[in-house]
Amino acid sequence: MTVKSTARARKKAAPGVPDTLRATGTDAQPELVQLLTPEGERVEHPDYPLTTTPEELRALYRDLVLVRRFDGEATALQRQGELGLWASLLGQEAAQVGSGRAMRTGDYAFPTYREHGVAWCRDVDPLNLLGMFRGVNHGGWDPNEKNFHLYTIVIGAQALHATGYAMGVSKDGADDAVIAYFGDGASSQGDVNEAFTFASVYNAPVVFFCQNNQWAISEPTTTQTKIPLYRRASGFGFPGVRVDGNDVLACLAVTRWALDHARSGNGPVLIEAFTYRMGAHTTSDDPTRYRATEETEAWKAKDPILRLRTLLEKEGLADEEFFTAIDAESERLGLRVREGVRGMPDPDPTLIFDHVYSEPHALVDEERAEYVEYAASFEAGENH
Amino acid sequence: MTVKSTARARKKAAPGVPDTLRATGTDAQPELVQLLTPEGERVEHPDYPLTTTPEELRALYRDLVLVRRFDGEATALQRQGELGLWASLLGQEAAQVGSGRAMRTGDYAFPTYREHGVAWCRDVDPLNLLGMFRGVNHGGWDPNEKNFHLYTIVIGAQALHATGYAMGVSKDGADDAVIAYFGDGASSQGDVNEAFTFASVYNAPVVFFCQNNQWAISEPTTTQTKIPLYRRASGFGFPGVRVDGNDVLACLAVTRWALDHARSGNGPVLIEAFTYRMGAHTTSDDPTRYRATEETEAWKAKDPILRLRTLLEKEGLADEEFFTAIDAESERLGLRVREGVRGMPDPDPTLIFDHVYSEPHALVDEERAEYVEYAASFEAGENH
Amino acid sequence: MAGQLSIAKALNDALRKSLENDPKTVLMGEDIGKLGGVFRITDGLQKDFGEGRVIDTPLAESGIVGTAIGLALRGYRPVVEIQFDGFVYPAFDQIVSQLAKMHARALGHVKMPVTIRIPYAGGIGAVEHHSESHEAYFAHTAGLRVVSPSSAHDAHWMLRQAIASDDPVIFLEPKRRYWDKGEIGPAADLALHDARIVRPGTDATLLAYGPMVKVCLEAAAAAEEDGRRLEVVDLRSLSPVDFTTLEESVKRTGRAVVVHEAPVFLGMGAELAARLTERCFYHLEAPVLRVGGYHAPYPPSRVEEAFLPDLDRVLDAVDRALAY
Amino acid sequence: MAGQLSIAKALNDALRKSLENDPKTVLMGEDIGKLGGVFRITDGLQKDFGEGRVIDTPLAESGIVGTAIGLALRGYRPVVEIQFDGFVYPAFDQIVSQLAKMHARALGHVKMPVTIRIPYAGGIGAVEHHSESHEAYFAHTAGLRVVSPSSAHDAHWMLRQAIASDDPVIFLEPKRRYWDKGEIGPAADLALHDARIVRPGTDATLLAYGPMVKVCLEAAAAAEEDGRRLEVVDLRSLSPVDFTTLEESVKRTGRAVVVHEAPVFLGMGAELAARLTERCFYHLEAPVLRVGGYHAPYPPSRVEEAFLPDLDRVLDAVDRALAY
Ligand SMILES: Cc1ncc(C[n+]2csc(CCOP(=O)(O)OP(=O)(O)O)c2C)c(N)n1
Ligand SMILES: Cc1ncc(C[n+]2csc(CCOP(=O)(O)OP(=O)(O)O)c2C)c(N)n1
Ligand SMILES: [Mg+2]
Ligand SMILES: [Mg+2]
Repeated sequence: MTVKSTARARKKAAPGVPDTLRATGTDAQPELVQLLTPEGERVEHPDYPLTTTPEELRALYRDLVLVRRFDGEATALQRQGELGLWASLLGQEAAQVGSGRAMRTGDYAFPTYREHGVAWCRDVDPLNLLGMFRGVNHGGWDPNEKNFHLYTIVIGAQALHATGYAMGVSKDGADDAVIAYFGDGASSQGDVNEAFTFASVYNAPVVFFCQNNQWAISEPTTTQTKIPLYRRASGFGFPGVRVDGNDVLACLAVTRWALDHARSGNGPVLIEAFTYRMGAHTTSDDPTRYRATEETEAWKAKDPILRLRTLLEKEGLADEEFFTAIDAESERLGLRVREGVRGMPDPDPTLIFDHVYSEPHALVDEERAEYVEYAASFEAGENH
Repeated sequence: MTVKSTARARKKAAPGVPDTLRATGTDAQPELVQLLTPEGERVEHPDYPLTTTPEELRALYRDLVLVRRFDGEATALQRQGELGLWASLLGQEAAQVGSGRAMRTGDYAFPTYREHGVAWCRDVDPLNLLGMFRGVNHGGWDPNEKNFHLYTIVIGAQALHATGYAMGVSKDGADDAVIAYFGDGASSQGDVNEAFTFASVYNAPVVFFCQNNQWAISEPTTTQTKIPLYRRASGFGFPGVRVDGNDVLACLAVTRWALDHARSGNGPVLIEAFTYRMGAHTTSDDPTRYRATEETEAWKAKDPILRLRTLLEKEGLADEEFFTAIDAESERLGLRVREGVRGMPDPDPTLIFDHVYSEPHALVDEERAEYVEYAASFEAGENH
Repeated sequence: MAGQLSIAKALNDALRKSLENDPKTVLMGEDIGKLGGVFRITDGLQKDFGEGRVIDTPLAESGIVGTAIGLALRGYRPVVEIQFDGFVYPAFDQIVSQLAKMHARALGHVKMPVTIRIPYAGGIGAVEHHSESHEAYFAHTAGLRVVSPSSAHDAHWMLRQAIASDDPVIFLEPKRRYWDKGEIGPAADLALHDARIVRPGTDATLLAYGPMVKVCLEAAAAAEEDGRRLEVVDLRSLSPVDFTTLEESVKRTGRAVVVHEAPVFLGMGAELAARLTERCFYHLEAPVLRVGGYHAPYPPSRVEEAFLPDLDRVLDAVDRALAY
Repeated sequence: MAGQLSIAKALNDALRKSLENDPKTVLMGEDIGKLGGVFRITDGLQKDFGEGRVIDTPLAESGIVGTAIGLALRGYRPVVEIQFDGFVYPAFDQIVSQLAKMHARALGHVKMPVTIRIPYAGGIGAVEHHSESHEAYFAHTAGLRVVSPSSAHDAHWMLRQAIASDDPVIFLEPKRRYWDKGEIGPAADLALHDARIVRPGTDATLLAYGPMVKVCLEAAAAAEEDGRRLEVVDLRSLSPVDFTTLEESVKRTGRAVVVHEAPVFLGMGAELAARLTERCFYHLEAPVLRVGGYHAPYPPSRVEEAFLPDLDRVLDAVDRALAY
């Protein structure tokens, strides 16, 4: 509503606001931490120094390209009817790869439904991710195998799981850290704000990584907040940083810093990765209904992959052969995903009953038996 | 837990924190807005000028004394078994009277279960408040009669009701404002933080009045937050102020400013009234289990009533006669409350069915009929 | 409104009429503005009534319902959209402890004319949390009214009646039927809480609501081929339930099968079976049987057909009922 | 543990033993530390096990349950205290969408050994939100186990079994019985989900759990004076329900009355009546009758006696059952 109904509501804060309150005003232009400009220029930031070898830069480039390729393949598979739905990360590759590559093996990630790039960095088989979108399971991988939790669809809920997990890390005296991913829309949920409180008072080693992709389905970020999201953290007593979410180097550096900050006992950090959802919310969505093509076009110029490629080329850190090899690998990945999905069998319906509980439950056992008997009656041709 | 389990967790923020984050640190000592010192000294604050007539000061004194008397009477009535429970406001009179008297007639208050002083300022009959604690109703007064909502026990829920109400005020183009009362403990609830978001983005004319009485039952404020609570507001993009909650003049001035700020279309304000719960959480509570008497003793020196009395006496604004008259009125109030409560009849059990719905509901009608018949069977001596 | 309208359009029209007829009616929800809601039920309404009447809210369900309560206290008549069934739980406290109880707590001094629209139940091949049938939670909660239409006509008129009600109404929209079409009559022909006998019969009564009414009608049609005349009753309302109509039917047929998508254990069928058994004890030739979901989280979509009651499962239950 | 212990102390001891036996067990909740909880169920435990094992949390129920889930994922075994029944709803999403479903979503890869203790139900003259009987919400939710003890022995052993379970357990403590005393045996004599025949009888079966078991035992004693031998079954577990024991009893007596504080409409009694009718159709001389709360918010304490089932209402129902 943005309270358009009264003229009064449209006014800016009155000049008579006492000085003691100025600090909480909304005027300051937030600094966007950037290490690689959209033009492919490597720049420095005093607080987030980063040294990278050419090899590392090439590896990041490979990640970005493969993740985008995987994502594009999944979108295509959805169109072909192989998936019921797909939530594309197009445009957010740098935020995910940068933060994902900042993690150590012992660190733990709690994703939403869009963190395919983080999954990639955690070495989760991409095919695992597709099971849920195909409808053969609800994720179903072992979160503890790669320290990558199941996708969480209920907005914000995983922020608390991450915080509790991080509390456990503290209790164990371990020096692991945890990342909770969520979106700009999620910042409004009670659960996310409760997670901020718990993380702060327990000094939990958790990094809140908010990908502000400017949209929560059809709602622009202004529907969720009047001020930059990274500033939410200050209200809970921990640091917040806004990083260029299309800059894989900045995302890497800031997240690495934040994880170390957290794992060293300094408590949580909120990172707002300022990025853009280039595609539809999911394959079911039609963004033409609510946003202008110009906006999307403008963000194209900030493409996270292009700028790293420019750097690699300009600095002569990668040759034609490298790019060709990545393209080929990309093709192989696409093929593997395509074939993998097509070959994914439908589960046996008794899956319904399999894991409701870890120990026997009389009602489930009874219903399973009834179901099995009923299903058998068809096979036996007894019925109808 | 305050993560005592690992030594690491006890460390303060590492010195290596980048400068960009300093602003969000927890170091600044919050300013406490004060207009009347514990010693009864009238002081000025540049941002919150307040002029008061002697009459106004006497009226505030009267409010404070009568409210405390009412509260004490209720505590006594609970001990005598006339009430099932009582949540005393002892020590918080200034926060409630100051903020309550800052409201205009058209403004609206959403209380917790402890805002007896605000109710007093809204001219709600004190006997109304006691019905719920006696167990004859759940409050049951007409909120719209005095613009004072029902007591809300589920922590934080009313912050959203207040915000919604304030959104309605905006939509009406009215220049009323709304106050949502809650405690330090409530600041952790998702609902309160969601209210901050809604109020901020809709620019709703609502003042969040948090009485930080240092305790949420047995939990000190440090269990809820690491930084002063008034600073939560900055994370949501609106002003926060900490006021001396035992200073009725400061509470009046700051709340009046905040209400005007809100009603003029500048959006919400968070006020943290820094005060102390002098008594037990409720009559069921035993604070000796969790807090030191010295703490309570120290706060006695900051008594909100004493300091106003000192001012009145020192400045010669009230004479002996005035104080005697207030004492007498106080006695009369005590008597009226005592007699009123004792005379409060138990409701007819059919109250159970009376207001479940505002329009007929077949199930309720049926159950009521069954109940009436069943109850009648006893009277007729048919049963047993 | 001549001609056939989809349920989705029938609902959209009902919202439009409600906005037109009462300036205090406001719609609230996620993505209901420009997008028109993920199911387009609010399509075009923000354009026509403005951002002040069709309000895109922050992404916080407790916040939406909580502020709707506040708006109701200020004299508004909020109609809330919860985007999908599985996302109503963050608002559970505001619904069951606040919204449902406010009128009673205030001894009737304040009304709570809040409608909460929820696209619910399964059958559309969705990912998890998008196919929940949680009507039992709400129907068990005193202070709420709970209804679910099964046709375009009822969708339209029941929504208008729900919005007009001064009590909170949980309005459950069978999402997999959104695109089913039907004629919309010129007026509501039943009170909001009346059941409707949608197909008369004599051998057994099928009791259903929302998405399962169609399945039951199909089952009845199939049974007819076997010479069985099944009566189908569309409950329409789950709180209160129109037991007068149900009892009359079951006493006539002597047998009843309840069909819903929700898990059977403590689902609506439990109450229907318990109460009808009490009210029709000497008329029942067989226990009231229940066909429903299993005691399991709603499964991945590739097996949802096994979870959902279908024609075969309904007829299997009818066979069992008739075998007594 | 010789001698008589109150249910409160029996629970306290169970928590102590669980903390002693498994270093991964942690307690979480509001005011459970120095205060020992508002009912003193955690009395002394923080002193003995430290702030890292007995954790005072911020005042946010969703936060408590949500972080407990995270701790469970890290290998901990959290036991959560919700301060009063009416304050569990803010955590509803975390309980029904997250905790209950996690094991199934992960295809069994992760366990969720989280126990949620809730002092529930009425009878103590409390203000609103402090007397709710919400067991039906939880029992209807697949993935949760739901139990409620009625004696000190069961309170102790069932809590230890609940904490030892690798599945989430909603552990409902009948708060008005906290001070009732009983002997605690040296070991659990039943599995967590078994029902117990607490008084054998032949004329009708009373089915109850938690706070109503005592009322039923008193009713049975009173009935005996009239020459009626009522069997009383303590369900103990509401998900799953031990229908084997129930069915055997009801088939023997031919009549059953379910008693609970929760509103009758869609309360546990609905499921018990529906399922027992199905399983004992030819044995039932009367419909399964239900005695419970009304379809209304829990009333002010001065009229709660009229809301709560008591000896008279139970016997009235028995009379009606026997009159068939
Ligand atoms: C509790 C809840 N409410 C509503 C939804 C429906 N929904 C799915 S995604 C989404 C928008 C999320 O926006 P954001 O947090 O910015 O993440 P993004 O999709 O942009 O990555 C909504 C409203 C949900 N999944 N969960
Ligand atoms: C949702 C919820 N959880 C728990 C409680 C139990 N409870 C009642 S008052 C209280 C402490 C509240 O502390 P605070 O917000 O500081 O207010 P104060 O009582 O100090 O005025 C608690 C935990 C409740 N009423 N509601
Ligand atoms: Mg987004
Ligand atoms: Mg407090």
